[in-house]
Amino acid sequence: MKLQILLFGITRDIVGQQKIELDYTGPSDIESFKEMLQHKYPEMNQLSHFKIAINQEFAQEGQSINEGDEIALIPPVSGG
Amino acid sequence: MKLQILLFGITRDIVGQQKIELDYTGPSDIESFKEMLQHKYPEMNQLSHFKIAINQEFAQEGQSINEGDEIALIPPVSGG
Amino acid sequence: MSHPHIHITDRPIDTDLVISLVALPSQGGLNVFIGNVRDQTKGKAVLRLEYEAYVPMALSEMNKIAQTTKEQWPQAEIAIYHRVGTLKIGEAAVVIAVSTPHRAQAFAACQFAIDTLKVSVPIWKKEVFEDGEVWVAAHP
Amino acid sequence: MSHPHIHITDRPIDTDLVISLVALPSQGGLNVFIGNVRDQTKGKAVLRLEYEAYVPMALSEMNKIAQTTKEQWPQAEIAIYHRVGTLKIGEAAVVIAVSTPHRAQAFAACQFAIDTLKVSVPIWKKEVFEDGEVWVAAHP
Repeated sequence: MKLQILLFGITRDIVGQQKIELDYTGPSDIESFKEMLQHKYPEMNQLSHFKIAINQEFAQEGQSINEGDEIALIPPVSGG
Repeated sequence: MKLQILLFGITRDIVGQQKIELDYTGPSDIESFKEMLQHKYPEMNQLSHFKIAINQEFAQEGQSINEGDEIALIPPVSGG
Repeated sequence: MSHPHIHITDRPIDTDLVISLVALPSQGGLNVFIGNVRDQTKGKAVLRLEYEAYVPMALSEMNKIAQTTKEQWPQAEIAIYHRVGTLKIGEAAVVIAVSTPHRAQAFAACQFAIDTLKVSVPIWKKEVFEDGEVWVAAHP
Repeated sequence: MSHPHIHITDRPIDTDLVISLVALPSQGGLNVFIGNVRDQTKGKAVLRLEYEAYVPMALSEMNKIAQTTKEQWPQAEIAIYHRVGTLKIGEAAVVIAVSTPHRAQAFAACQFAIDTLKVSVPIWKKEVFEDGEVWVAAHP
């Protein structure tokens, strides 16, 4: 499925773009999707952690990604 | 000894003056002094409590009053 | 020794001014407590409050609070302003601002300061109702 | 449902305005947390900070904080303003104001709000030093 992924903070620096388009062919669960990203962008492994947001909500364990979802990478937050 | 006593809040209302002069002839410890006031102004007994300040400090148990001290009655505080 | 940021005033308190006194570039966390005059007590409408202080002793006790705060939180900066006179509903009776390098200490130190002020500083308030007035906390 | 007093802005935050949003006549206690940009991190001089937000999700998470605060402290009124963009030393990145009828709840609710914001709201800051820049908390 075709996905648009929003990038923030250090993940934007790692990828070098604010937004990427991917044709994702792996399993739709969030864990597999994260592994794909870590493989494609090895620098992600050096972060304290990163989370995925689906449609502006933190993804839950095992949650599926569907075409058309708003996907965002959420590196460790540091607001305040 | 001659004492000037400052009155605040409800103790001023009870006594009806901001400041009184007394010729105090009882024992100089703070407890005896307080008893004299409670006897002279029985409405003081209806307060939650009241304290005595000597020279702008809360009097300690057993502390003595001396002529020339700045004495003040401190009814329950309610600042803030 | 008298603390520079401790005041008793009969004018409205300028919250921004109190905050600015402790807003230093080294201090990342700043906590402010504002005690406002409420419109009712136990369901009874309050018209206004009248505050009075035994000023020199109140300043001395407020100074002790600042000193103790500094002993417990050595990096804390504190400012305490207390109003006296007649206050309308919604006006601030007290403003305490505390800054620290990190936030948890600012909360703890500010709460310590107001909790201590409430029990140790010789200031009294009288609530004025439609049908009478009451010195707060005077009677059991 | 969107909370009326939650904002992300690229302009300096007006602390008095944020306070005024929760200063109601029924609320006697008002607690404010201000998070200011510090001049150094671990002894290294910071020149400025750059904040960015995933705005719609950040607003959604800030709304959840307001809702949870309201569930835990039903009488609390809360306002949360967060700044984004380039901030100078000493400028406020976040201002949270909480009012409650009595003061202890205002402290607890305000502390809950900032503690939760720090872990759940997708906002990031980059510290800019003389010799480089670092996304705060990104790396272990």
